[in-house]
Amino acid sequence: QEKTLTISVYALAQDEYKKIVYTPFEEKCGCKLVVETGNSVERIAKMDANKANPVVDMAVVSMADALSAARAGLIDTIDTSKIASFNDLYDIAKDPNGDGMSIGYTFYATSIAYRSDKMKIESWADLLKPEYAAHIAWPNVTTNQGPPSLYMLGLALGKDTPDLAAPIEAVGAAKDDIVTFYEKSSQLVQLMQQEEIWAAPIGRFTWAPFSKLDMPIAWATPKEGQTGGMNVMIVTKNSKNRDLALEFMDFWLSADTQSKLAEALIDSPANKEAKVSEAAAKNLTYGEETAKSLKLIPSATSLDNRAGWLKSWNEKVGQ
Amino acid sequence: MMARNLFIPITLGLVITFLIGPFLIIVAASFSAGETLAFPPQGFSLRWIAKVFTVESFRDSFYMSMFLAIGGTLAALILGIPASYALSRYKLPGAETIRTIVSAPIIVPGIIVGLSLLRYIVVPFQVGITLALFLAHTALILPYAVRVVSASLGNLRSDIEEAAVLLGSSRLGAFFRVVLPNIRGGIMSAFILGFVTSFNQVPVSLFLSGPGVRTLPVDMIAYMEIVFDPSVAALSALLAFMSIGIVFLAERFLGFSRYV
Amino acid sequence: MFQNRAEALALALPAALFAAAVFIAPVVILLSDGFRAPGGGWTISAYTEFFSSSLNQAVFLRTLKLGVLVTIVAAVIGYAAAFAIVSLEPGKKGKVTGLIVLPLMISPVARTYAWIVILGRTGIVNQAFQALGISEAPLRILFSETAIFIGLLQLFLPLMIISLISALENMPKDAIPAARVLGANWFQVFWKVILPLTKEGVVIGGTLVFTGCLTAYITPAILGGSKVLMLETLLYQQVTVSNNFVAASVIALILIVMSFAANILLKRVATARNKTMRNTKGTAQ
Amino acid sequence: MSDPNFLTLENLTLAYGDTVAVKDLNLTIGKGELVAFLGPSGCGKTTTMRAIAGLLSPASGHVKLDGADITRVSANKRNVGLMFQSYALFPHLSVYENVAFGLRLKKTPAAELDKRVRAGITSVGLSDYADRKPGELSGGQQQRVALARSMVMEPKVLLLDEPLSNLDARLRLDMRSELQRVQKETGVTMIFVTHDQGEALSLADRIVVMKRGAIEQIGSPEDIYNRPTSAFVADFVGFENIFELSDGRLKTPKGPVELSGPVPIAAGLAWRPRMVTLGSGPFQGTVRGASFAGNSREYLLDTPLGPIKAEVDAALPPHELGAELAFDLPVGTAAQLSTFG
Amino acid sequence: MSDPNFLTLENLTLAYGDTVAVKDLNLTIGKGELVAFLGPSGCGKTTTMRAIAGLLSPASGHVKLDGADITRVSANKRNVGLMFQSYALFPHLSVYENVAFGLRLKKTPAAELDKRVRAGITSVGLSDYADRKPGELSGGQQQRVALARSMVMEPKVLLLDEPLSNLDARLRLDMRSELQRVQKETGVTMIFVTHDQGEALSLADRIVVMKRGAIEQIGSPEDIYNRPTSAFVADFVGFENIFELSDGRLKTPKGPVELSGPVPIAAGLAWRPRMVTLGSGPFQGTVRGASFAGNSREYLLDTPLGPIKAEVDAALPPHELGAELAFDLPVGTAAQLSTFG
Ligand SMILES: Nc1ncnc2c1ncn2[C@@H]1O[C@H](COP(=O)(O)OP(=O)(O)OP(=O)(O)O)[C@@H](O)[C@H]1O
Ligand SMILES: Nc1ncnc2c1ncn2[C@@H]1O[C@H](COP(=O)(O)OP(=O)(O)OP(=O)(O)O)[C@@H](O)[C@H]1O
Ligand SMILES: NCCCCNCCCN
Ligand SMILES: [Mg+2]
Ligand SMILES: [Mg+2]
Repeated sequence: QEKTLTISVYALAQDEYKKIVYTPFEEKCGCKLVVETGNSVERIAKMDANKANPVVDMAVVSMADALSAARAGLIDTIDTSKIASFNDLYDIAKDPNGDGMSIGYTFYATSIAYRSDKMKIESWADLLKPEYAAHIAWPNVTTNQGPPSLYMLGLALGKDTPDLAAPIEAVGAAKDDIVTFYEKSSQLVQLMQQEEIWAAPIGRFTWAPFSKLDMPIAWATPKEGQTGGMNVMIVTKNSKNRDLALEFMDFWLSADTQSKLAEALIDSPANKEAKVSEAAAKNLTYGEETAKSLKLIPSATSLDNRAGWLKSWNEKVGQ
Repeated sequence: MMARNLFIPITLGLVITFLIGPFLIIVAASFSAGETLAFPPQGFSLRWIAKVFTVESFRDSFYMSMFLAIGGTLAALILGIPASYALSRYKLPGAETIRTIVSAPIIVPGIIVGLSLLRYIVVPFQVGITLALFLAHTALILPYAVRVVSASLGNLRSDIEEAAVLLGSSRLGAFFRVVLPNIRGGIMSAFILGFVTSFNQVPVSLFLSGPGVRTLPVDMIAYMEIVFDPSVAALSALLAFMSIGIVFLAERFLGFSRYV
Repeated sequence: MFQNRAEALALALPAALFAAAVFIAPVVILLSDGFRAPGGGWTISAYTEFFSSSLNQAVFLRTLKLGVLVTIVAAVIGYAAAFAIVSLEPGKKGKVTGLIVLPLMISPVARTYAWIVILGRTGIVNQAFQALGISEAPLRILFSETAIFIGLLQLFLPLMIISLISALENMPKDAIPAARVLGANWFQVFWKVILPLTKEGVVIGGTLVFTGCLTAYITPAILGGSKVLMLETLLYQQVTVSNNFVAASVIALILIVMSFAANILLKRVATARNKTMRNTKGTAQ
Repeated sequence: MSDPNFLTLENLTLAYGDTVAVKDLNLTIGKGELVAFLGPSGCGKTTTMRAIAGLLSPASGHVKLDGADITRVSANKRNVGLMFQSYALFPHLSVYENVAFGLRLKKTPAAELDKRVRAGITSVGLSDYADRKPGELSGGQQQRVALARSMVMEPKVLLLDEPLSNLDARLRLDMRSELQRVQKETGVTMIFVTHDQGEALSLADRIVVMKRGAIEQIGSPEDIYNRPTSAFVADFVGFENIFELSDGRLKTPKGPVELSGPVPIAAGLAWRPRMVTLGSGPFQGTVRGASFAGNSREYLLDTPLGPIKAEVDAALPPHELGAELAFDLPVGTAAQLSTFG
Repeated sequence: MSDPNFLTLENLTLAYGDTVAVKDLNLTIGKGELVAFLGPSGCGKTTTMRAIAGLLSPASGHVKLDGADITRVSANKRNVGLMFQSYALFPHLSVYENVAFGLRLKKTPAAELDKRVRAGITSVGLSDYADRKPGELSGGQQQRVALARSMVMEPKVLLLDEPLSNLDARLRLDMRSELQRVQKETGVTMIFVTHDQGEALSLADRIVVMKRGAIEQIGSPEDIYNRPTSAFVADFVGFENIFELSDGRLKTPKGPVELSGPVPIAAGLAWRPRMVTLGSGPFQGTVRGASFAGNSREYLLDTPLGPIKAEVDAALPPHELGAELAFDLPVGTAAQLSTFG
């Protein structure tokens, strides 16, 4: 009987993944790959429901969600000896949560896309200037870009407590001016094109469509730096296909696969050896230096404060 | 009564403009050359339409959604029409309770439906995701089937059924020959409501998706999470045209406007 | 002819049992979580706690307000539209119904994006307003309660119209003329004859619209710019951010109770005329 | 009438929920008989027909047809036709299809079906309206569609609930002959409800008079019209002058009154206005009212017996209001009532 | 009749889509008049009433009431009452509420409303049924609710579309007097459709006979019944023997026939069966059919003039089928028709 590996991934770019990762892997291992997609929360909820009898063998989630899964006892330590390219990964990708239960496979920078003809962005705090605030979109706290952006704003305001109280307060004060608190980054291109907004904090992976607009849009390098995020791979506890899952991770993390994913502008490589063309590099978050410079919120901080951020956000901004 | 001559076109004009306006924007965008939705559209191109057909995952999820929408609606009608008939024609003890039970699914937030079915049906009974989706969608459509059909049965005089029976028809035959033709409008409405409810259902399907099983709206939302290019508009437009086609076919098939 | 109780049950029970088994049972189990006391036993503390927060109170009221507003407006427009459609000749009726249905098939996300185009600062509406001299500077219609209202109305109006069409269709032919001749103006005809005779339709349509508004997520999120919190948003946050299914079930039950109450209220309103009439007569006797 | 017990209703009690509409009714109708149901509005005529047709299951009692107990036989298997008082036309079907409905169910061959449907439609004068929907017809036209629909079926028993009430006198005569023709040709047993005395008289073999859910009198048209046996029937068929008898004398509001000649043993006596002898007789009355009714003139007299209605030929010279007239209530012609009240 | 032009229909043309139902109709009715519409099924009676009530806007022409052109006034503001042929009761309302409907709209004070509604319900004999829904009533009971509902409104014009067709003769008489009472008390102008000649005769001040969407004759009941001016009306009101005149002679299927006595200048002559002299006269006929109709006997004769219907008193000895009888068509009593065809 043919072996089957069930993976759980983000719903993005599945056609490309299929071409670059899934099909080649199936050919290589002589097994069948079943793919489940969805956002990380609902996929983890399902893993939790199926805890006793896991359906999914391996999943990719955000750093913080990996930690949350680990705390819930849903995942296992990863045997890195089975991953040939482990040592070629950037250091921050090797064990992002420090518990040996996840490996980063891609990361991204988050900064500000803005109309260079309308404004000048030197600091994250510039976005809230009265003359700009009426022309910006800010990520909702529930999105992936929300907390990192607030964190950077906190740095800019010089009040970077883990509860993000000061930046939330500041955003709340400008809430009537701010055009929208976006939920889906996809809408930003639309708003930018309609001149509804001039600037918004975005993840680098959504940069490409902005660059195609017939407008002078720039990627800011604020003095506080850029933030970002990392997606990681995890292995389900009690998975019956652990070895196959590790084999699959090895394949995905290989320089070859990572290069191809980068060329297709899907994932920035976490593998140092991945070769990336100039053109692709321009649209992605690329290079060890960049990786090291990103100011990421530690998973534990984010997990422990998530509910609190939401509460103060709702009070200051949602009212 | 004179006012009526103006009342009808004016009302319909305004309502249709309001309802269809956004759709026109979407159609325009589908054929535009630009990267975003815009009105008036920037240039003309079929590339977004073409792109829809190259996205492979849309195809599988489209089939799944069609199966759920059509299968679920038919199943709900098969369960719902007899129930509404019983509720409006017979003096049934506990009629209100039955009505409440079959109507309940519309008032529960989808996300809760999805979660509870996942936890208490799919996991404990090891029900396949496709079957679970089918059951969930049937349950979600059931209220439309029962209530909308009841609404049109309620006003339909019942002596025509008696007449049909006296002319030699069986009770069932009378139902098909004289009740059904006169409530075709209601059944069409129920079908339409059921179909679109199922076809656009996101929150329930979110939790009831599984390895290899996805519905189209979930897929589309995932696709739009990060990029919104007019291909999604194009897909929407295509789906809308398809739905018109389905309504048209259903009407042909059920012959509803011939009768009402 | 319709006296056989067994026959009636045989017709009605399959649907009822189906809904009870695959739907009501699991949902009730999930919702019961909201009443579980931490140490075992039952409590409603989760609910009292929810309503003790002024934020939650405000969100509750806002959700209620928007739901009620959209439902009422949809009912008013819906009746007019359904009435007009039913008066059309058979051929046209089908086509117009098709047009009414069309927007239902557009992905909710795509549809809200279309509203962004229409309502934006450089959108069609603002252009028209400025051209007509109604406003000087572009109005900020987007990302406000108004935008949510417009979006929800467009989203759910077809449900109302379609529910009403089927109810209006088989109304006794001469009921409206009879009321007219007895001196009823169109408002009274509507209130005293059309409404009671189509109450099934307006109850189902109203419940659909109201419930739809309560549980809409994408439209308020995008068109409201997340500045306007709704109960469903809180529910989503509990599930997707906080992973707190108990809190989520509390909000869910509140939403369900609101929908249910709306359903009952709608039935009341639709039958109110008869009730008060009977009472008046009772006292006059 | 080959089978005198063709249709038998035995102790039939019919109810709508708690409302008893017909109570303990017994009736036997022979094959090929033409029976009229007569009775005041709400007395249970329609209800009885519905029970015969099988649309209403009796609270108790039996319906027997052609030798078989059909009480529990479902309506579609009884071969009983019913024309509804409310017509009950199928709104979605044309006149043609309404009439063809039953024949199609019987799988009548196409050619014969078309022939019979067209004949049916033509016989009720609607050949120009075959393609109309019921909603596009006048009241009388709808009634005729309902009539044609029930007639083309040629059932064992045909029940007609006020089949001609919305038709003008002229058309009604035509339809009457049409009914008679069909009855003669097919030998169908027919029960009809009518409020038109002429119709009952000229069509019916027997008349059943009902009162509050029970049968009051059964008899030939002449029996019913000339020899009512109860005050109720007498009143119903137009005997305006009805008196109770006690000790051979008329009970009147002003005390007992002696009649001339031998008085029969009966509970009461009744005279139609035209049976009152005006101009001569032992009694005196004052003209209080007069009305002209085509052939005749009717007078309302104030008399020691109470108000009396008398009718005379219109050709005779009219009497003034206030005139004093002699009159008689001839015992010989009076209807003798065996029950009073 | 204070205002002889109280209600005026001017060149009224009425259509349902492309079907013209009433064409170029002119009619003037005085205040307080009681007018009957008579005509065959489908001739446009209901349609005309709907136009007067404002439920159908005329394709052309005008409706004027009490001095004002109300052609464009909406139905609810006309103060015209209409009792529908189909009753059109509100199925969701009780009998009481059906009757109270219009008064409530007029904001009638509660006590008065209750008084009038109860009086209305009682006057149609339904006081025991006030709380029933229409679906729980017999056909005649429903018709009476409809009648009461239109009467309690006391409108300027009351249109009754076959108000009594489903009632028995007895009740019909009561309702007739009820209508007369209301008419007398309120002076309402009333138009009613009936197929009962007695009703038209006894109630109407004037009768309007319609034929295919046009008025054929207007006149007093006696005019219409005794002096029809067209073959159509003559036929409609029961003149069974109708002949065209040409050159002073009757046109018959078997050639022209000379009459005895001076012949008036007219397009035709008509005799009711009872106007035919039987037993003597210049003509000979053979009895082909005979029927008994209560008071009278009707004979169908085969004659050189074609078939002739004659009616004689039932008291006279009957003639056998096949008997040869002499008869006359007296010119003096014949109705003179000014138009024929
Ligand atoms: N809704 C309609 N659409 C088309 N034709 C109609 C409609 N209603 C009535 N008609 C036609 O108009 C003509 C006049 O109809 P109307 O109802 O006025 O007749 P009527 O004199 O009242 O007859 P009846 O005595 O049978 O009630 C009829 O030939 C009828 O078929
Ligand atoms: N569905 C019902 N529910 C309750 N009572 C009813 C129902 N139908 C009829 N009745 C009552 O039963 C009695 C008999 O009704 P039925 O219809 O048989 O009268 P009918 O003799 O046909 O009268 P009509 O001449 O007025 O048509 C009436 O008093 C009526 O009110
Ligand atoms: N003259 C206009 C007729 C329209 C009737 N509309 C009834 C619906 C009320 N909302
Ligand atoms: Mg009846
Ligand atoms: Mg009519």
